[in-house]
Amino acid sequence: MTAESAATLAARVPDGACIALAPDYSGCSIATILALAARGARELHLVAVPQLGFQGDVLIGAGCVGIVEAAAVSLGEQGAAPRFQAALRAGTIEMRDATCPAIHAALQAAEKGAPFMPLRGVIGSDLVPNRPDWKVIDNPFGVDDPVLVVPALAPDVALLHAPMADREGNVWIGIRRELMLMAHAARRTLVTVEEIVDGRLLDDPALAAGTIPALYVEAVACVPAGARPNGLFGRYPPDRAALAAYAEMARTEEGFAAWLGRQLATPEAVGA
Amino acid sequence: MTAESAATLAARVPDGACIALAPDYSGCSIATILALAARGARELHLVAVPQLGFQGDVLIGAGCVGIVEAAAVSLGEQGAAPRFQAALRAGTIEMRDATCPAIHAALQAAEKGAPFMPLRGVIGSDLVPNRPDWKVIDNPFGVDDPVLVVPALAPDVALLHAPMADREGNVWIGIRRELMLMAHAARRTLVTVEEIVDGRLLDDPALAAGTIPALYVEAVACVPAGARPNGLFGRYPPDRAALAAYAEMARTEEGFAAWLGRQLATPEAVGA
Amino acid sequence: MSARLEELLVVAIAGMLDGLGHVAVGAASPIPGAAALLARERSGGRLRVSLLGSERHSAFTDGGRELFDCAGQGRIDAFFLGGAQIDGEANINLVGVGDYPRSKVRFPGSFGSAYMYFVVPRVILFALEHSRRNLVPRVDFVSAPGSSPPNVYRPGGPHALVTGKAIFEFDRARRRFRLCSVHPGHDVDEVRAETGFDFDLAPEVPSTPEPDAVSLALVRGSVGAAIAETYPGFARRVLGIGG
Amino acid sequence: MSARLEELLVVAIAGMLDGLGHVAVGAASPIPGAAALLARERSGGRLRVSLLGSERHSAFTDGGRELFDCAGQGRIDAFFLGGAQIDGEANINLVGVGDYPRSKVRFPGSFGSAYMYFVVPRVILFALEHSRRNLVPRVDFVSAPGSSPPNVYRPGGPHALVTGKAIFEFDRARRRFRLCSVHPGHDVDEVRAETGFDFDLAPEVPSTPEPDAVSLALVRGSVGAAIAETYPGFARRVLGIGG
Repeated sequence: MTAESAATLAARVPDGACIALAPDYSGCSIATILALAARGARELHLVAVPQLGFQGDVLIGAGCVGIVEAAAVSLGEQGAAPRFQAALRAGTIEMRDATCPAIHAALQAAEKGAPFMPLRGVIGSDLVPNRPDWKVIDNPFGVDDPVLVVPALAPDVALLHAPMADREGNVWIGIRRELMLMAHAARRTLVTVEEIVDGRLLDDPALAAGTIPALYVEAVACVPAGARPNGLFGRYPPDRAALAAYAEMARTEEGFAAWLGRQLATPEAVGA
Repeated sequence: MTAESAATLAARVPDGACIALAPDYSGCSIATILALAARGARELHLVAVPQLGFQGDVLIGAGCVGIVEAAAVSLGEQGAAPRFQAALRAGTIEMRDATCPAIHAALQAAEKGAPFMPLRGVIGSDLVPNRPDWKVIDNPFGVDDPVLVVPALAPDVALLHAPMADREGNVWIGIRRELMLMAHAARRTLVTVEEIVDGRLLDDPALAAGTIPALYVEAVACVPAGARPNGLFGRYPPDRAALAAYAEMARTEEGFAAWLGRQLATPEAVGA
Repeated sequence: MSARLEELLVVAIAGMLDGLGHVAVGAASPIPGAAALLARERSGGRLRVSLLGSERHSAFTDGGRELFDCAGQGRIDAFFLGGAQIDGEANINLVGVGDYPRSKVRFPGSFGSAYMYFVVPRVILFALEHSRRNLVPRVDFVSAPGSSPPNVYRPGGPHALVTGKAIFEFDRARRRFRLCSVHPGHDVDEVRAETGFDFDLAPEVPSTPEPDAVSLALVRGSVGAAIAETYPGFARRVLGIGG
Repeated sequence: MSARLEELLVVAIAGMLDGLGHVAVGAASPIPGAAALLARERSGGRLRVSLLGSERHSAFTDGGRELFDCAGQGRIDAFFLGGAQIDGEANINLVGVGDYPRSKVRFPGSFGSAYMYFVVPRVILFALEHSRRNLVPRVDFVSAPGSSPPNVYRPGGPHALVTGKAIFEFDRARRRFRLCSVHPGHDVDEVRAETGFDFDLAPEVPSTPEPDAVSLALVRGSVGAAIAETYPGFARRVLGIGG
């Protein structure tokens, strides 16, 4: 595997790509998100697995996003996602509202090579009429039993950050198996990690159980603190002060521009 | 959790129950299988996940089985499953032939609480006309695009053997995630393990990734060597000589009876 | 020692969880979380509690989908939902005020509500705010409906609505809320004035009982210490626990 | 050093895997397994090989379903299937001889064939036996069909049939096998006599080439050592490797 960086990973994401992104509490490759902003990516289609936080707001603020598909978008404790809200008001992004298990089901359909997946519930929600790509069919095993079906969703790229990878490209994600689902469902998976470890993760029976095999992984870049200011499970907590500062600055377009300019001037500031 | 043994686990399996069983290379609770034979369980419906080996043949030979649902039944290296073959010839069991991913899909539907699951392929196989519980529908997202759908399959009991559990009832299964699927899909999960460990498996991030939470587990019995003469991943290889001896003796009903009688006389013989 | 409103709510909600097997609590829900932990203590540990966002009180190992799969399997008996808007038929809106998609006010989104509301038998709606702003005649966007036609698979649905002023039960047959109790310091007239939808009255509408001393001690003791792992700010500010 | 039949087959099959990205090999398949490992060595490691039953050469971490999911994702380029019966339209039977379900002879079952045959682009049928017993006019039970109507989703299907006597390619448009080469020591007439179905002939039907020296050395060297992990008996008996 050639030496990769957040910038080389970002270069592998074409404009217009559909990108699966993890929730803030899981594995977010903020370093690559900033690199995408730096190169001025355009018209990305973000798929939240299943909700979107800081990384989505940054990409939206940087003008990289055309479509957002999510069960929710917010900064969590830091409140509303300001650039998402502004883009919605300005009409510059298309929002595809979903519900968490519908996104999981659509990704699992792609994981299985199945054309669609049925999901109980949801009928009668206003989500349904606003999602022309969803349908309600009769359960073929029932009588007068309507059931929602969602089409398979295979993102072009799964982008994630994880604690460690080995030199083969196997990536340890522990119990954060939404990252496994993302890697299985997406055509290509790009990963930043805290560290590249010696040995082979699959050779350790305990670690193997939480490892995305290299088979699914196109490229790995070693970017310590690559999730900051988000946290990374088992490694570091979120930097609440930095996230609150973002939430404050990003309330205006100018404030966001200043925040992003500072990040891009000193990328290591994000990891500070 | 009260003190359990293979016999108390077997007592928790009512006659007529639908039981999910793992392949020989995964985690088979042979100790509980023998206890089921000892108590003369009747009319069990075996669901192979997805193929059935030694444990199924023993239950069939002991007259415990009414229905077998499997993608394949054999003793692997030791050849055909003799009691399965004899029961088929005698017409004493109902065979529901399947294909591996159809069983996985049906269990995943149960895992998700979905009424069914679509599966590509299979159309044109003689499996389809012989499975009146399967249907071919039009892909609701396609045009003239037939696709197989299989109904959700929620076994009454998942029966498995694993390397270790903790005192809360969390069970470590490593990468053998068909055991996880079984536990999620089945209404009740009964487990034998090699050892009960101190501490909490979920507190170790590496072990947690391969752990079935106690939430899904009804009872755990500590039965060292509980998978023998099968192997157990990471612990011991299959006892090929013992399995070959079984295959030879089980060619006749009398031979099987003699084999079983010997097992039940000295249960620890199985673990020898 | 008199109870704070939050403590009263914790104890009242815990009472709705007695006898259940497994309660799950979503993110950003300190009061329901504390209620679930209190109910667990009172059950002698028989009640299983899954607190999203907790390391200690969450046992999921299959990623983000497991909460929903687990609910779909029928393994979750009670769950909590909020609603930026809630209406008299228990429809909830987590998406926005005004004409979707050009909402005047946009909330985060529906999360898992459109599923959990259907499959969890006892969904408790929780909103500290109690005003005509959030308790409306008709939600602007139905994230999840309060009821469904009889042919729609729906083992679950709304059980109660707990606010900062009162507790309502939901009558699924009548598709209406029934006011069951009013918290100390409030009365039925005030609740009626501050509620944007019509509702029934229980034959008697008592005051929501003050927490019993044992429960209150638990809330301020072991339950508070446990909830502090996930909600340190809440534990400190409301229960006076921790730094 | 002259090659054994198994070695010839390993090298011939490896040639069918050149340029692919990922080959998976099911259980109880030492010759296809060795062929895949040989192709991997010749690719400089670019070919990924998943050998079921191997610890070292299998990278799956999602349980028994992952092989099938992975194939459904389009990530497996070639796979091997056998058949207790194979017919001239490449239908395969892994279930039984005679009228199902009261088969006269019962085999283990269809395994994953009814799926893999549809979704893996290059499925190689492999049967050491070459006789009218297993190569039949029409299989008694279709575990997996060799071809499908045009409206059936089918990115995959049969590519070739490799036996102990010959190699056929499958022409998906004509739904017929075409004899491509006959192994040393056999001839077209014998193949015709021992095959229960009609087939086409390639313009020329050469002898299956003897393994080149480099490949043969690999088979007897590093490839043999690698396959010995999963198939020690095969490696010892056929390749003379190990105890």
